Amino acid sequence: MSQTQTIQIGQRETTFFGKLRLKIARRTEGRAVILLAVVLIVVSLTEPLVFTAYQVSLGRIALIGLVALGLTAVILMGELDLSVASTLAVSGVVMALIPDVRLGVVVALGVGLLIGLINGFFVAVVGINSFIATLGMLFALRGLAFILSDEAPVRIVDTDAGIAFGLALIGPLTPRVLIFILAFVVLQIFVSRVKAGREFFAVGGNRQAAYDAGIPVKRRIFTGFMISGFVASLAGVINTLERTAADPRAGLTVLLASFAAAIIGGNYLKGGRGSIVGTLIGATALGVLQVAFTLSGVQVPVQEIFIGLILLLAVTTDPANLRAVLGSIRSVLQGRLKFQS
Amino acid sequence: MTTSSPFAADVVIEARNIVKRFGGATAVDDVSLEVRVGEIHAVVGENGAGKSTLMRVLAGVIAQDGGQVLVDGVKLETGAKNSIAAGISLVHQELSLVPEMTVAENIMLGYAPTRLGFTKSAELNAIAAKALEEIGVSVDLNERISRLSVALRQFVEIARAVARDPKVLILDEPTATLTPTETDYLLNMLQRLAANGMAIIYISHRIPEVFRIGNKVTILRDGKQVMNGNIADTTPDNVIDQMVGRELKLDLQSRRVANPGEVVVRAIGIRAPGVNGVDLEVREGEIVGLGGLVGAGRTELVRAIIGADNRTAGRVTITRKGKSAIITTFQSAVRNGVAFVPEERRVDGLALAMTVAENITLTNRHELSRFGVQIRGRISAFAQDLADKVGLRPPLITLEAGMYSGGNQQKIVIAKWLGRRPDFIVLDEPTRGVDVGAKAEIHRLVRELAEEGTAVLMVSSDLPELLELSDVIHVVRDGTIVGTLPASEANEKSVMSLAAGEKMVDA
Amino acid sequence: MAKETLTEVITVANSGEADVKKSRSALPWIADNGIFIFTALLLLFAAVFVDGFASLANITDVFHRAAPIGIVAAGMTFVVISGNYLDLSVVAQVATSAVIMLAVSNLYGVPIAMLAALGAAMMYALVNGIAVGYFKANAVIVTLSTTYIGVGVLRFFSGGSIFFGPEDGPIRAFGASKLGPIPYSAIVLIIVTILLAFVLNRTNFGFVVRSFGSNESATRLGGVNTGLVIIGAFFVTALAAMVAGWVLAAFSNTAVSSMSTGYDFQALAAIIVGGTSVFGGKGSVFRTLLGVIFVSVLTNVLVISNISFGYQQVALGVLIVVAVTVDALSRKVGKR
Amino acid sequence: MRKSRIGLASASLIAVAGLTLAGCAAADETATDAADTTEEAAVTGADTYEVYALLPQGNDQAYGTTYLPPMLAKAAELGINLTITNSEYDGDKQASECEVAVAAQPDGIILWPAIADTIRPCLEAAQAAGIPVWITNADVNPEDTELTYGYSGTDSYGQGAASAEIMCEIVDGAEIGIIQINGLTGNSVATLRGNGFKETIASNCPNVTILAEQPGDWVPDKSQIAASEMLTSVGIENVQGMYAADDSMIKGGIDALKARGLDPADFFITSIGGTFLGNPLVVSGELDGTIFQSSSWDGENAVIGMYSVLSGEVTADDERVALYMPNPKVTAANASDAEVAPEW
Repeated sequence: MSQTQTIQIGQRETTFFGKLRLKIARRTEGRAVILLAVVLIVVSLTEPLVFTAYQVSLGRIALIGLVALGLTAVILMGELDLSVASTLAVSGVVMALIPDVRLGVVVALGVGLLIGLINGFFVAVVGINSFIATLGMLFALRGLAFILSDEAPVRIVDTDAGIAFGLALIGPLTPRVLIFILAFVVLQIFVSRVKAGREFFAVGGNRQAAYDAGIPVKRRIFTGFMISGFVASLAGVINTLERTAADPRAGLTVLLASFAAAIIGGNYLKGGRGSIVGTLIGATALGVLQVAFTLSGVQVPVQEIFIGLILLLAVTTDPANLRAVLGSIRSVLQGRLKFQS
Repeated sequence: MTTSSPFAADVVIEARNIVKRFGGATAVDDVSLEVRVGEIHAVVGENGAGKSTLMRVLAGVIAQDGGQVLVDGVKLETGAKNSIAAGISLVHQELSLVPEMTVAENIMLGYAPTRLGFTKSAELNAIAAKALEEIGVSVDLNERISRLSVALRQFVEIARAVARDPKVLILDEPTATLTPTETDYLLNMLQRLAANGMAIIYISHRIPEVFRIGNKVTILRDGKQVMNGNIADTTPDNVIDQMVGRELKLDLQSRRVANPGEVVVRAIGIRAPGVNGVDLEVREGEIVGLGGLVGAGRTELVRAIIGADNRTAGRVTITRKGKSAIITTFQSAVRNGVAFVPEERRVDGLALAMTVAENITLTNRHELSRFGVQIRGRISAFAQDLADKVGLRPPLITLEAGMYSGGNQQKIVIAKWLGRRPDFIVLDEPTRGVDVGAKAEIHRLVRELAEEGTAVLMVSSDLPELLELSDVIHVVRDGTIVGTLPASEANEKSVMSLAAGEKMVDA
Repeated sequence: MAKETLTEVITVANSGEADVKKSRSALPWIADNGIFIFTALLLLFAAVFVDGFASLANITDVFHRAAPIGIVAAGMTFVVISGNYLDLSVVAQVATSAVIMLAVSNLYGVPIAMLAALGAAMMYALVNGIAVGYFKANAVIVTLSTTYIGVGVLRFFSGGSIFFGPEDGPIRAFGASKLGPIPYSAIVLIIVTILLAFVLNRTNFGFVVRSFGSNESATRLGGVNTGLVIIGAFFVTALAAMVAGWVLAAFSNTAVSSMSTGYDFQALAAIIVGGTSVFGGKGSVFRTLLGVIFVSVLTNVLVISNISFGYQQVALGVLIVVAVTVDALSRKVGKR
Repeated sequence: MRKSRIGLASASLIAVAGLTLAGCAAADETATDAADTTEEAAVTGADTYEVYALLPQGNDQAYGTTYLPPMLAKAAELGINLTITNSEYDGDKQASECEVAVAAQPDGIILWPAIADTIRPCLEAAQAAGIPVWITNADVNPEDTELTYGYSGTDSYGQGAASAEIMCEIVDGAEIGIIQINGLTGNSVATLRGNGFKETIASNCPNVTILAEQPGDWVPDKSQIAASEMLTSVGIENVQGMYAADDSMIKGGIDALKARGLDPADFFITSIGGTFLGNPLVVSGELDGTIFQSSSWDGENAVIGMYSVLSGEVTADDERVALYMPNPKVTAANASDAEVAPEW
């Protein structure tokens, strides 16, 4: 008799709209999309130039977004990588120090991978909280950048190559933008289609379960940090080429900006929830906003206040949080009002 | 009662003289057992008797310090991958699903089929669907686990174990979160799987279940194997005696005569997620039991009543010594003499990393301080007194709560509330995962509370417990009270029929 | 009795999750007491091998280094122990407090200035606390955003202009005064440390902060208004940052919006080196003080050995990693 | 209960804080000035020039705070509509702002390089778009000059050198040791001033030895500690002098001497700035000399220079114009004169 008996789990949607609603309900980028929409509308009214000169806007988005993409890989696993900005600086300096550009690029990217490897080692093998491990790296690598560069910017030898690198390659798109798009596509496919990438969600969402299921958690963590390290060094290389010089203080504004992008993109810092797409949307919103600010020459302090408020809004309006707060307010009132009536 | 194995076939998994130590302590001490094809081998024992540890060893999750595990005569190397390869699946006590991944992905977690590293989603869904079909559960494969009800996730869990199409299936307390109907359903499923040639190792506190489906039984006590034989050759009472190692007077003494006083708690029109308008009263010295299936909304109801979770509507008033107050937030509840023993002990009940004394201090901090400054001397005396009162073993208040076993942890939770001499105490599954000995002591404490005039509201999926303790039982289904049974009319049948609704009674 | 305890511990061990604190390794002991030993060793080493370290003037310098960071760190320890990683906005808070102290005291006098700074601290505590405590938002991001906002507001009003008090003013007098080799700022640090240590270890507030850090849910279901606890933790941090701002302003008798750059992570570094766990629940204010002393002495030694800035940074980074590595390894050993 | 009390207290204190900030604003008109003038410039629509000013600092730093108002005033006067950006010394940010500026197709770009080495791509982009670029405050590298119409501002290296010259002068051949306090590590102005000082000392008066150098990050408190610790490291008896890359840092250095009960007057001390912090020290004799840098000259001439290009006075084929800010040496002799009176 039991054979015939079946238990129904979860809702079934058959209609097209039902399916659609379900799909949307399952996404995590809701607020990012809203923010982006608002930003785009406001900007299109105030600073239409942002769109006519879209290649510039794309450049800014790529500047913020690239590091953020790598960071997302780590955040998905519930880890943090504070060392990205310093990684960017070190790899830039290393590249500039090497006369041959090609070799320089290769070595710099290698440095990025190595840093990721070290971070991964401390987090996965030694078992240090990634927030702290990468905090240590943040200091150490920044110091290293100063030591290597003798505390001053380093010009690359072949400046012409650098200048050329800064120019549009396909249509109006500069190599930076193309690399950014490439990085996005690759990472998006990685976390949505590749087994190892999917398992990032398991590592972040329920690590014990991941262990029990035989997922090589440590290897995944290594992979994650190496991705963020590599992407950070990639950004370092791109900046160095485009600027024809490496600044040991580079990336000071990058760490915070890329975190902002990832968070606004709906990535959950405890891990397991989020998406590369979200990060892209977050970065786009921030990038467009910044370009608009630049065009209208808004004072930096005012810009900071703006960004801060948006970020604060982004974290406090996480659906779960919001529901909790509203719920408790309502329940408190509920009791009281009914009581008086 | 028991059906002997349909196959007279060979041993699938064999454990020889397994020894496992933690630090200096021996968790599993020289345990040997063997399970044949189509056989259901039950493992019983008090909490902390070593069952879970033994299972981890058998499943190759942790390495043993002595002895060896053989699967089809081949030595099993430690490591999740190895055990999966060897055809062993373990259904954990804790749910081990990934919230933001789909049902299909969870079922195939860790070994989704791939081509060049890319997941083959079609194939993945196919296998998952087949597994779900095999256990007769229907669900949207692309649904995120985070959007499924907690009680029902257990089935995805089991589907995963089955999907690996294992030779040996190990289940650790699978029915802990299931309703009788679901349990019954699961037990049938297991017998079916066994009949199809799977070797099953089944851990449970629930002796009746063991006797219903088990062929063989292993009893552990303090890590030692005190019995290993055919179910047919033993009796429930005998098993229980072996488990606790002493003649235990199972609490079958006649129920106390209750003489409820004034209404202490009055809840009106309670609504919350999973609760659809409930009115409820609890009187002084009365034990009100909430029966029903898991997922019926009992936990949600009690948490909404005391403000542990937000309610969307409803009013709760508590009346003590003539003064009545209104309960909104949980803080206001506690301020007005409410105590709460939550379902998830380790998560909601105790700070495991803090000492027993500290855990007890938490709820009594105002009494143990002057002008917000704690009085050290008073604290230790106070905590020690309570630890003794609830029969904590060992009564060391400087030990971390996490060092104690489930039963003792539950005693600590109760102790920290006893200190407040509550007027109203809510107990949610007070004896889940608690060994028989501790269970009896917790029952004693609940009775004493009622005797002293405390109003008691208890949720329990353990029918005998519910029937034995409650003065009146409200049966909850789909977030509403579908029936109220005074002690006199309450029995397993009457409660279950209300809880399950007529159509499922035969199940 | 003892035997029964043992068997109980055994049965506990069986339930798997429980970790039995039994180990023959020295590591756990080092992890727990390391900071004491290492601080002692470092001081000894410096006193013996580094010329001029032991001089009174230099000891004063070490105190000057330690004081502002130490006061901030002492306060931030509460946020860390409550399991909320850190308060990045101390950077904005210290600068705000310092600027307000000098700007306002020049106009309305010191008491008003103190009140005003207190008001600012209050606002930081409320915004951070409500967002983290009631909206359950991640502390790192919340305080990151309040840093943006705070620095923005400060710069918008104060610009980058340097505020300075009269050479003969009370602020100047305080900043320049010493007790033997010990500057008043260091005395403030010690007082703050003792005060906060008492609050953390002996008061109900401190207790619930630790309890919250150990298990949030259980603390809430113990009848604690966890939202207030978080606001409280951030308020303690804000007050400390405020005092640090005063000390800093008094030390140089000048204040500028950029003067507290880097205080966020430097303070956290000191807390971690002191051995307070970023997972919350475990830690102490005295450990933080030791951590601050260790870091300050190390930096001082490097500077008076004329080591360049880059190497100083590397040293700090390595120090952090080593500190937590010892802690992590010891925990692993403990598990076995 | 406790909640409401906190709420009340905070409410009352927020008011006070408001008052405070008002106080700050009052104490420092310039910030608000800047805002106002921006609007003025904006409203004078019609036949105005659109110019982007890409600066690495603004109201977030002391110099920028006093640099902007004269600049905006002059721009309004000459009918130039300025759009000002602040890259906070982040080369990448400025490069991106440069791209934006070029895309906006303004009549001209005033550029204050955040990092001289990283600016060439920006210059080439501007040239390609036919937008004239005027450099202000800190000049670009020699090989990049042909991409710009002109330069107005200081010579950071020269300032360091000038400060060194004062040092050599007052030391007058004596064999002494000094300590050096640098600006924020890696900052280009800091590097240039530092090198300018060092190399000039080495060439002009080898009798002066730089015993130690540490960064003071432009702020007095860090400088005081760094200075005091350097005194310890090299042995106070070996130190007869001190140089800091800016006045607010030398203030810290002098305080370090005072804190040790030493009289700064007995030491050879020079710095750069000529600010309201430095000049009083010179007058009081504690500071032997500093190099006056006029932020208002800097700000105004950036606009004037740009205007000369826009109005066609200066064309692409002309010789590159370079207006160097007079960097008078401020010593006890002239410290109180009007033209070197402190303005920032």
